Amino acid sequence: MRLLNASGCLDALTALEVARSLDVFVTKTVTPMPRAGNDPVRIAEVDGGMLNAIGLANPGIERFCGDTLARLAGLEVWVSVGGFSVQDYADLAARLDGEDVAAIELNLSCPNVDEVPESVGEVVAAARAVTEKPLYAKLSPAVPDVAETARAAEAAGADGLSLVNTIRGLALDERTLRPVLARGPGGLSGPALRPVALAAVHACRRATALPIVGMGGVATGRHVLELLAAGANDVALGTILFSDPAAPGRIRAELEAELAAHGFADADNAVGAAHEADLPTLHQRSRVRVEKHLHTGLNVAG
Amino acid sequence: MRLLNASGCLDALTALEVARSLDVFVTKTVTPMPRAGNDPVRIAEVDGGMLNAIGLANPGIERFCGDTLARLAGLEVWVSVGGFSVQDYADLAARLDGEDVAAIELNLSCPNVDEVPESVGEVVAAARAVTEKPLYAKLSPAVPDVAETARAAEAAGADGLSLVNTIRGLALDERTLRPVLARGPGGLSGPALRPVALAAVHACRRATALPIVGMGGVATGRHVLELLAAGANDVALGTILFSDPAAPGRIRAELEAELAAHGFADADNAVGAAHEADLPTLHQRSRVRVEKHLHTGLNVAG
Amino acid sequence: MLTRAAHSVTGTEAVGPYTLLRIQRGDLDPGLPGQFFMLEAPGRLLPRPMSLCLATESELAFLIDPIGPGTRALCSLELGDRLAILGPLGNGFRLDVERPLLVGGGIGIAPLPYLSERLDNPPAVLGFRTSWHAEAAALVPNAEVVLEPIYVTEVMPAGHDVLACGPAPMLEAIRALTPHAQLAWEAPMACGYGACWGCVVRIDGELKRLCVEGPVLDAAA
Amino acid sequence: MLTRAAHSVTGTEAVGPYTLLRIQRGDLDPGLPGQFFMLEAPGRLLPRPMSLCLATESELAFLIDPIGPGTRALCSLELGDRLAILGPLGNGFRLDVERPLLVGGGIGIAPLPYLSERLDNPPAVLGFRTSWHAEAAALVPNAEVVLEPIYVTEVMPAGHDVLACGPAPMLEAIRALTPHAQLAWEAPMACGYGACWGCVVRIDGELKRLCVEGPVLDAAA
Ligand SMILES: Cc1cc2nc3c(=O)[nH]c(=O)nc-3n(C[C@H](O)[C@H](O)[C@H](O)COP(=O)(O)OP(=O)(O)OC[C@H]3O[C@@H](n4cnc5c(N)ncnc54)[C@H](O)[C@@H]3O)c2cc1C
Ligand SMILES: Cc1cc2nc3c(=O)[nH]c(=O)nc-3n(C[C@H](O)[C@H](O)[C@H](O)COP(=O)(O)OP(=O)(O)OC[C@H]3O[C@@H](n4cnc5c(N)ncnc54)[C@H](O)[C@@H]3O)c2cc1C
Ligand SMILES: Cc1cc2nc3c(=O)[nH]c(=O)nc-3n(C[C@H](O)[C@H](O)[C@H](O)COP(=O)(O)O)c2cc1C
Ligand SMILES: Cc1cc2nc3c(=O)[nH]c(=O)nc-3n(C[C@H](O)[C@H](O)[C@H](O)COP(=O)(O)O)c2cc1C
Ligand code: FES
Ligand code: FES
Repeated sequence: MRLLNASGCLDALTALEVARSLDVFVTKTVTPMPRAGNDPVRIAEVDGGMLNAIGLANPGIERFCGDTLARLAGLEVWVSVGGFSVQDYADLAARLDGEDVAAIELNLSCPNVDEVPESVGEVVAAARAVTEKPLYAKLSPAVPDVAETARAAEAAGADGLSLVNTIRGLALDERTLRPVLARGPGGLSGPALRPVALAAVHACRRATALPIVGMGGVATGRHVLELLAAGANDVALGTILFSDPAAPGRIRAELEAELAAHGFADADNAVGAAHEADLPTLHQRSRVRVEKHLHTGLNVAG
Repeated sequence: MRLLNASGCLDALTALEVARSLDVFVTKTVTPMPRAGNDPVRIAEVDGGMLNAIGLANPGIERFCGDTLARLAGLEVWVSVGGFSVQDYADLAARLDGEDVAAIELNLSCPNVDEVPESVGEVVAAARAVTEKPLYAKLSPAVPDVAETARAAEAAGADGLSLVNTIRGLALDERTLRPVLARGPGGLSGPALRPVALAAVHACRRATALPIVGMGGVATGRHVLELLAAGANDVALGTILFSDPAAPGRIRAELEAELAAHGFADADNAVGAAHEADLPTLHQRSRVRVEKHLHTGLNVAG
Repeated sequence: MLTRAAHSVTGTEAVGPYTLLRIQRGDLDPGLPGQFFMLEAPGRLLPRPMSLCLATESELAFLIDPIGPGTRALCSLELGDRLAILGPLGNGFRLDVERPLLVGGGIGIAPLPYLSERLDNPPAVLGFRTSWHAEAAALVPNAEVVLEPIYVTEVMPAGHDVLACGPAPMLEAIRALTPHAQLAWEAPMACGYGACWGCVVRIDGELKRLCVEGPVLDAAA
Repeated sequence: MLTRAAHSVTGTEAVGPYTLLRIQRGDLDPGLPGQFFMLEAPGRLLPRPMSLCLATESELAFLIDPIGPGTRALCSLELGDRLAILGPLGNGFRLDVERPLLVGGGIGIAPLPYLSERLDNPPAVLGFRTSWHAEAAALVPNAEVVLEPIYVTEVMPAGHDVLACGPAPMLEAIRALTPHAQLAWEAPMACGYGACWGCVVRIDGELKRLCVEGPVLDAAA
């Protein structure tokens, strides 16, 4: 079990110590061209969570590779990439293939990319064709059947799943009743997303043999344990990092206590515990998974 | 503006006084055949909401029409119907066409009915062909683009939209880490759903001219006002009825105070307030809408 | 009538591992023994069903086992706190019985003090896990107490009209022994008045709402 | 270093419509005037950015305007309550100025008491909406106070190094007058340390993170 940050929820360049307290640093989504992102206001707190409409602000792949990446030396880096066409993703994956990055996360929940399984499969296949790097498909839970999307990603050659991205929400200003965010709606993250994330991880664990990075509303060690039990192999922290940059250490300690209380020798032993008995093939699948990935150099035994 | 209950959140036969405190009573979804529903446990509280997996328990359309409907005399009744094929919906709509019901709500978020716009359009068109009753299409927000689904429903002849149904969530038992609900995942309702409902109503108001029944996490008059501002014409109460059967009266009083504080003459004046200025055609659309529906006998001026 | 109103806490006291929560009675109707109330649990979305344990002129009291977030919140209430209460709800025990015997297990004894009072203190048999839990037996007059590994079904005298409340395995065992018993069951409830269809249990082979048909059911059903 | 730790409230007092929240200093570094801290707001998901208002050996104090749920929660804290605090964060005022003039508007005076102390009580011009709001001027020595409809820009003496904090229109007006001013801006912030990209403002024509580049910026930028 590795602890990651969720893409867009940490900048290692302004908070190196936080990045170092994680096993993997995931970048904010990088697009082919630089993007300034949306106008402010970009964030709002709502009951049970927060909304964001950052708009994929990033320096673009060239400046990212030429400048940012060098400054991340010493960290295990996953690069999140996003585009507006299948070709965009292929270009981004090809560009990163020769760089010193541990994995590529395909952000398949961009506002302008349809989340239907067909296009997820196409995007993954196009990236798969041009890189040896482990490919994680990051999926939206806002689909009729996320397991179907996961199967499409697996069939197209994804090495793992990142579950889940935000779902669309809206907040209105207390006084004016107009949308708080300049863009109108935004992505809902935090506590309200947690049951949704658990359901998505649970469904995808039953549908595929891919390793899963679970995320969505994680704020405590107990929450990590539940994602593991639902079927996640690794867990990412998002919104919690905003209020508590020391969360990784605290959560690891809480997780240890939870694991001990539930009689698990370690975190990896808890993976899939919510399925035990009615998902007998899980362990067999895990073994297959481990072997499949050994040659990629990526430790997915978790 | 009318206040309704959300389908599946009130039984007028066990709580007539609550049904009477609403403008419209919406039935639990009725299917072609009787259904016992899922095994218990069927409900669980989660942070920010609750999960349910009732499984559309209902007496089936024949016993509903022959028995239940007569006992609802005196109430304005909307019948929610659900099926597992396009033909099911057509049969249900045809069966209800001659009955004393004010509208039919097509529950298009059944677990076994794909929520893709094509099939929503097909279902609505099939029902439209066999009934004169006003048809409300109840949509799931767990789709990549709910506005597209709404447009499909409008094109196929829907008279209104009911937004939103629950989204999939999972809860694990504190001790065993197994799913609390016998079925595994369930539908998430309550506070966590409110920003999602607001976003869906907001998006559909921009995409179609159909009247909208807004719902999702409403617990106060302020929440009603926000749904109206986002574009709902009517509002339904779901989960809040479980903790507070007197909610309709309380919420109406709170809404009056909110409307006064914001300078609205009445609730209908607040409809679309979140869009004002950037949605100039809204009022024109409302007028069209009113005329279109006058002949159906359904008051949709709200 | 579904009446729901805020009431003040007049006191709480520990009874073994349980908490006895006393509420100002006001114009609350105590209903029949075995009926229940939905109690607002501070900080939680849904109310929690609780059987009435004791009724005096000025107070109603509930005996609560803190097993989860809702019951823990209820047990943490303090003098003067207010909580919304809905009830009485459901069907209680029929009191027209000739030779009543009260049988309770664990927190299942909650409705028995009020039931005992209404039946003029008939004999009772109560089972508990430990002597700490058995402290609650003091609330029920004329009670014989057994501790695990002895079960109430081993010491229940024959020839009585049994009125029982306790964990499902206990009720199943009683049902097997005495087909005429009245049994008070539990199920997770969101609403308590028939609105959510969450509380179903199998009755006569069908899934029926416990809050509407029960919580007290005839053993034969 | 991003240090976050829980600190105790040592007192609160009303200052006009605002609340001065005093916190046990412990080993908190007060940082430079104009830097800010992220304060845990009870019951809210995200912390709220607050400028340091006063620093003594034993206490740090924040002046808070209760304008929404987070600030209302902070103003309701009581003696002995604990809250997590992260900071100091961002870039404060440069103190190497020759003829400092402090300019503040409304709650924007929050960082000025500490700034005044560090600059040996230079002259200050403060603007407020009402005389009730102007009660907060007592926290800033050597201050001239104006009330609407008079604006600070009408009474600002020329030839000074302006250090200002206040509502955006006030800062814009000052920027137009004095290109060398140092201005402390505000933006909604989720994290305060560069992680969320929520706090962007237009700087040199580009959208930049205010928590990283500011909150104090040169007027020319
Ligand atoms: C009619 C009725 C009367 C009741 N009277 C009393 C009473 O007088 N005193 C008392 O302490 N309790 C009583 N209960 C049980 C009580 O309502 C539950 O313990 C409570 O709702 C649990 O809430 P929680 O948030 O504390 O725990 P949760 O987190 O909801 O539950 C903790 C654990 O208990 C299980 N559980 C929850 N509710 C029930 C239930 N109703 N039946 C079986 N298992 C359940 C859950 O699955 C979980 O494993 C009664 C229940 C009913 C239906
Ligand atoms: C660096 C910095 C230092 C600050 N120092 C202080 C201080 O010392 N004392 C003080 O009282 N306040 C200060 N603020 C402002 C304070 O952080 C906000 O008022 C607070 O976050 C609002 O939270 P809320 O939940 O009360 O209201 P919200 O519901 O979040 O906001 C209420 C209204 O204010 C608007 N708003 C919220 N945050 C901001 C913001 N940062 N800038 C502009 N508009 C906003 C919202 O859009 C909304 O209309 C500072 C802000 C920053 C960025
Ligand atoms: C401010 C913010 C920015 C985000 N930016 C990105 C992004 O650039 N790419 C991406 O794939 N996900 C992005 N996300 C989604 C997160 O990676 C994560 O999937 C989501 O927030 C759920 O986790 P949480 O509830 O723990 O925050 C962002 C989330 C937030 C709150
Ligand atoms: C217990 C329960 C049962 C429900 N049953 C149905 C149903 O039969 N048909 C339907 O269309 N929606 C059903 N719903 C969804 C509600 O009608 C509503 O869309 C949803 O709960 C959101 O509103 P809320 O957050 O106010 O509860 C049900 C919801 C709950 C909580
Ligand atoms: S508890 Fe809701 S129907 Fe019984
Ligand atoms: S507040 Fe998060 S980046 Fe500035």
